[in-house]
Amino acid sequence: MSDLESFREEVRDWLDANCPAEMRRPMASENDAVWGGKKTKYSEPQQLWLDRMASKGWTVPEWPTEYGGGGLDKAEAKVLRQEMQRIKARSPLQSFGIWMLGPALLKYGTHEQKLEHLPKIARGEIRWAQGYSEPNAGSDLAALMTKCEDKGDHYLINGQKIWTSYADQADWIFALVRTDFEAKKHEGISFILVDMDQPGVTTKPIKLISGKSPFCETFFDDARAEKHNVVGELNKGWTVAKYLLTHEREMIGGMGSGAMRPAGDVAVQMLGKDEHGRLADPLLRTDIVRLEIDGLAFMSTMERVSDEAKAGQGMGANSSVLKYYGTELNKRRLELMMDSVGQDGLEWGVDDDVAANWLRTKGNSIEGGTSEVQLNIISKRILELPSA
Amino acid sequence: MSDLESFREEVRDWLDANCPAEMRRPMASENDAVWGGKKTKYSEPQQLWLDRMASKGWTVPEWPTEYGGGGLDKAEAKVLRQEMQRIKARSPLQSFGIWMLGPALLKYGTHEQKLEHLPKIARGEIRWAQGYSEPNAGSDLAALMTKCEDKGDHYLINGQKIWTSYADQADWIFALVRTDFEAKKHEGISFILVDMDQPGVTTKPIKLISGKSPFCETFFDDARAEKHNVVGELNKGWTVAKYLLTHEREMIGGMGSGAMRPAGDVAVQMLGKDEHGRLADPLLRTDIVRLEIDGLAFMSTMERVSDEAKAGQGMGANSSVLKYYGTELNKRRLELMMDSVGQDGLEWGVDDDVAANWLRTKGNSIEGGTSEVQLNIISKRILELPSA
Amino acid sequence: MAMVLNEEAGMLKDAARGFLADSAPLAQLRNLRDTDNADGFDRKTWAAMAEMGWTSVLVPEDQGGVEMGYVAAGVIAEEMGRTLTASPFLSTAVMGATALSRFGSDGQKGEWLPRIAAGEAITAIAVDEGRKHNPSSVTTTAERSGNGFKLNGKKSFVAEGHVADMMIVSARTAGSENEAEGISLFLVPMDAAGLAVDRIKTVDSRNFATVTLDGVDVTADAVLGEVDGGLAALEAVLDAGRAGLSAEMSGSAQQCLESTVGYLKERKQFGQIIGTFQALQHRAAHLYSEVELGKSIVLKALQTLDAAPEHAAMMVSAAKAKLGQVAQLAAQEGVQMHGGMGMTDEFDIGFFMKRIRVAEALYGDANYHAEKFARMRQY
Amino acid sequence: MAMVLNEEAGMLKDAARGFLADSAPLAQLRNLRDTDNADGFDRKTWAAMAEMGWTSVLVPEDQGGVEMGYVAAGVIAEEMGRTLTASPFLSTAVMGATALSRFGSDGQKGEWLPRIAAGEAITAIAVDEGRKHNPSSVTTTAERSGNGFKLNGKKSFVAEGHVADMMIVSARTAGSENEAEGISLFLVPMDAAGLAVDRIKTVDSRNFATVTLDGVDVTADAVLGEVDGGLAALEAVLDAGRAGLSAEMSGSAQQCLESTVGYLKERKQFGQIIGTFQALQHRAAHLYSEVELGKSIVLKALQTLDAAPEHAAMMVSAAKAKLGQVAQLAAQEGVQMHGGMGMTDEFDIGFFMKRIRVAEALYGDANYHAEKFARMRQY
Repeated sequence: MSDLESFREEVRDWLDANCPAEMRRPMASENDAVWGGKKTKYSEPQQLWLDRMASKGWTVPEWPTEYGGGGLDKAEAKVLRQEMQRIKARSPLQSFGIWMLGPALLKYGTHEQKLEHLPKIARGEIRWAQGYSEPNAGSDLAALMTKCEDKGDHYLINGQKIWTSYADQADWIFALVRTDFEAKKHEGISFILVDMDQPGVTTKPIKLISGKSPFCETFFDDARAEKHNVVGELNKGWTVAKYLLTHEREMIGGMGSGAMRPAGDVAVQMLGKDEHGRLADPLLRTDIVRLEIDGLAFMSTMERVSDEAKAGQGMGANSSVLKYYGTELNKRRLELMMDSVGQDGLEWGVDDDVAANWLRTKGNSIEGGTSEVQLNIISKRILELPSA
Repeated sequence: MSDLESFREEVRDWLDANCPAEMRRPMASENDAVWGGKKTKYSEPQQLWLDRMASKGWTVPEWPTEYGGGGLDKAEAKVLRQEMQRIKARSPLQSFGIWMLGPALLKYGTHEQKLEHLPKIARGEIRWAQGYSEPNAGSDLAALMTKCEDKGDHYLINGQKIWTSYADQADWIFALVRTDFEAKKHEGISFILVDMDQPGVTTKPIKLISGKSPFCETFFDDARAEKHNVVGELNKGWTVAKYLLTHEREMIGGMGSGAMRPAGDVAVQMLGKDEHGRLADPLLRTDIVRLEIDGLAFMSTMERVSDEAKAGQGMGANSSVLKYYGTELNKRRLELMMDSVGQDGLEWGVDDDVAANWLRTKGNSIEGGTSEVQLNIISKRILELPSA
Repeated sequence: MAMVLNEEAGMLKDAARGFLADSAPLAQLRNLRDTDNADGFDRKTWAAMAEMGWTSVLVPEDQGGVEMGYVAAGVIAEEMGRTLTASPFLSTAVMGATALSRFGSDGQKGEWLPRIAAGEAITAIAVDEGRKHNPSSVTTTAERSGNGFKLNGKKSFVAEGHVADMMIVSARTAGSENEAEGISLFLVPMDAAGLAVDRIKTVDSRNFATVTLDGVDVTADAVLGEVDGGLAALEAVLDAGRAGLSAEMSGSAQQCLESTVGYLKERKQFGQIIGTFQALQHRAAHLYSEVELGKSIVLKALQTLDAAPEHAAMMVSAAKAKLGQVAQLAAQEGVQMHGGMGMTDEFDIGFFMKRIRVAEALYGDANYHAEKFARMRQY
Repeated sequence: MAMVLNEEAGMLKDAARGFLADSAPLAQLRNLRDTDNADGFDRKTWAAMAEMGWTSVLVPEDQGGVEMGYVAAGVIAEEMGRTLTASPFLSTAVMGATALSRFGSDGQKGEWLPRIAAGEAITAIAVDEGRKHNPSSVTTTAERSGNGFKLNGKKSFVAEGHVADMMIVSARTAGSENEAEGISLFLVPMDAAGLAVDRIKTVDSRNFATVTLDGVDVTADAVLGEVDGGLAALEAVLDAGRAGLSAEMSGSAQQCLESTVGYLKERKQFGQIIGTFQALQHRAAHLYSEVELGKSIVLKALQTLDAAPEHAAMMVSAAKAKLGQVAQLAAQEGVQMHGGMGMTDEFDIGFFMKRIRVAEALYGDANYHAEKFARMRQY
């Protein structure tokens, strides 16, 4: 038996013994997701499952063990995923710490920073928020003005962040701040970690057109940060930010990939077919089939980009193509979904609210770099068209 | 009987007596059009009809009689058009002189210039070409470089024009030339009239993707023009040009107006219907119905713009909307026409060549100011968006 | 007919714009929503509209109206589309007045039209039963019972249902579900026994209700138009509503465009006013062109309703289909060009996106009307 | 299967691009057109292709081929799409080889495949009879006659018809016009008595012909596959051709994009390189995205043909539909962004617009395949 096969047996046995039955059922609502942190209490099985997985380092299977990870290689991590899927085990932990800050710390953090923060992320002890955007620096992220002053033994931060998801439930925030107001726009920015449990940090939820949202405004009024909490070099935070933005782009772009029910099936269920077996609304049918073909081409592209990257053939800016096309596709899909459900979809505040989903998708092509910014990137980096 | 009614009787009697029977049949091909000029011989009825109409001044009914026109007012001119339509009389004369140079001369020409040129236009004696575009000044018309030097008693012209329609059959050309190379781009241009019957002027036809075309390149090598043939002020030719461009824009935009057979009817004839009475190709049907609705909205807009102009409510840049939308619509229409005729439309060089029409429409959104230029105009003049 | 507003309509337009901007701006709708207002519209504003003659714009003079016609009604609806003013204007002054003045008996006219004109009665149209608009799909029944009829069934998405005094209900007196023949229209007072109204909360924060008819008794006098032959009248009433909705959507689209262009002139990114970015300029210019086309076809449809209502169906369907496309484009481009701010409830642009979606679905969406257009064009 | 070209296919791609750029650039097609070349393709180039193994890319090794599969065939077609090289590659090396190797008897294989591999035989597929592609609409008849069949009918738009040595003809042995059952395929030598070929001049300056069969006698050995059950085989052969055409269109779209981007970097207007105009940048970037999606779905379709040809129909239809849209967009944007120059015959971009239109129509246009896709998806 190969090492991998014996690893699989081991994983299977462990999961069997340790995954609570409640954690093998599909999540029914957002409330079933575990995000960790000090401010939220989770159910007993949720907490148990998180603690057990964390004890193996399997909330972050590929991170090094010294930072609370599982130390698995790619193949082993895949086995773990497969075995979890087999028993329909839920993910033990959702976390911006895992998805965003972790990779940045692993790449740019000092050993001390990693030791301090990564294990708490892995165990779900500390919940992180992201502080990038500002009201007057939307697509133009680098125009940020949140001021971070060197006060000798600490930094003093003043300013405002917007679109900080779940900031009202987070314990710490990783933020881009301006540490040099004289330098060129991209060169005076630092990437800093700030404890939110202090009077100088307050949050206020943002209501969206789609209703309640995880987004907040976060205000810094004489907030304090320790000097060792700058990640990467001082004034070189833009490098860290760019690295993370590419990550984010791929995550959002992936939303067009059609994990949802195909639009054609929904439409047939809602509207029925004519006697030729065609969807009863012939014009909607035209739009849906074109959407589905584009969706197939998009999924093939996701696959190709990923396989090319593995083969070392990838192009850097392709994440912009995925982000741009994926989010625009997703908007089209939800428009057609609205067309399919008709008046039923216009009700507000009901369960499984199509309208809220529809409105929410409109933000996909704005957050994480607007479609316009992605097109700029494609035009500059891939097509190498000149600037004015 | 009102004056207008007696005028109608008079017109009717005259047309009845003077319009040759051959000139009451629809034109079968481009060869049936009479463009006048010294280089082309026309059939006897063609020439007779032209001469008789010209003798009444009715080739240009609204021009003053002293310049060869009919001196009619708008209402009378409409009566003339109606009576000609009634007996299906052909237009006696196609002419860039009538459509373009004439209005410019009437507005900007001196009395002497009008006396010299307008009657010959009205009688079809002189055929005119338009010399605006240059190879390196396409959309950016004012970047033109054809050089016009003051040689004391005359001008000397050197340079090249492109897209000069029918220049190989024309006698004179009205052209934009640069008379001041020091001035700002729009300020050193003059509008000049040049006799093409001289060795310094040569032409060469341009072959288009759609096949043979009326377009030519026109070359000036030490060509000569008399000093009194500058229209408007020296170095102020751009004013005259802009006036004419607005005219041209409206002419081309109007091509989307659907004088052609509706796309839906063509498709039904070509592809037939299913048992529900729907066009047999359901996806093409979707595209066609959306085109037809857009076409109806476009025609309503043409009507509205014209009625608003009459009521003094018009906006100046609306000709850009018509040009932009009309030509894009026309391209869509011909694409759907190609879809409808299928393989029959792919033959080349046959009579009533759909493919050639389809390809020719691609130029509609380029000539007379590209779609991009129209969008610039709308954005600047109507929406008043700022320049970078 | 010249495609321009005559002087009277032009004055009405200016007056409407001024009144709505002052007395019923978008903040009013926001407030109605945020306070969970029980009526879902402002009765004071409605009374002022009646006073200005808006409720009587389609009521004949001999019934106390001013009978200005559909172009005038459209002008008002268009201006309401700019402020998203919530009111029963469409259901009452446009559709209710059309139904009664064109198809009502003398008695019905006398009973309702003066009250509509005076702003004292609100009417609703109960047509749909399924999730998509389909006026010939009727399962609500009206069985003969004594000298009158007994109505049973359920109507969905009835605009102004919960504030109406009277409702025009389509019900089947003969034939089977999708047959054109056998449909009749009834005037049903909302306080009739057996009638239940459930308000629905909709995405546009406006007024819709589900109406259940459980053995509702009406007299023979309650029939509007011909028994079994009600579909043609219903379509005529719907066409008036569709044209009015198209005008409203045109106004909303114009407002989206204007707000967006205003935002483009103001917002800075990358050290520049974003309105200087040519890619956005061209999209705004394209949107402007589409909005202009929308205005034209709406005017055409309204003029046709005035001049030859019996031939207006095709132009009305073309207008509703075109405005569905144009207004949705305007809302989508509006939100996108407003960036993150456009996603917040704080900004107004989202209200337009929501109302336009509802207006799009109401009385047939763009696909429904394009399909109808194609059938009328016989392909 | 990983969505990348393996090393072999990658090398083939480089070799093909180099060869075509040197030996069969677009100037070759222009020259064939301008000299009214009787063959409509360059026989020397064709011989060189055969020498490089392109003609045998789908011929089994035991028949003298190299059997590299559909991804490899697609790589060649894609590169030909970049140069618009005229050749019987698709009709012969892709469709002819597919037909014979998958459905031919041993005798048929032995007769034709080695000659195809060697570049010595050209084959054509005669399927359509009307103006739109429809393989089940067959009125050409094959009546039993002695031991064989007698063919009567007319086939339109037969690619390479006038230079082929043998033609695969669909004809009806039973059933009526649009029935799926009753269609049979026949291998008909082009020199058969009663067979007349008329070349048609087409917009793409390539090779098409109308073929008339007037009592053409064939033996029973001429039947390819099953009598009456030929439609499934025909569809499989067509799918190979459709995938190849999609690959060709992908290559053409890529070339349009690259030429256009090149032109944008070079052409000046208003004192600026036009590639600095953001509106054009965004359109080029959108086109790039579409072209990338096109490449992906073509690769997916080709890989499916290699891995599971019996399940490839849906992916092939999706690819042909998507590439129809993408390639036409590329040609249209290409011509528009080239401005007046794009309208001249002197520039190459118009050749792409023309060929893409023909490729779009051939073996089913985007609407045909989207319709087929929807039916396979059961809606």
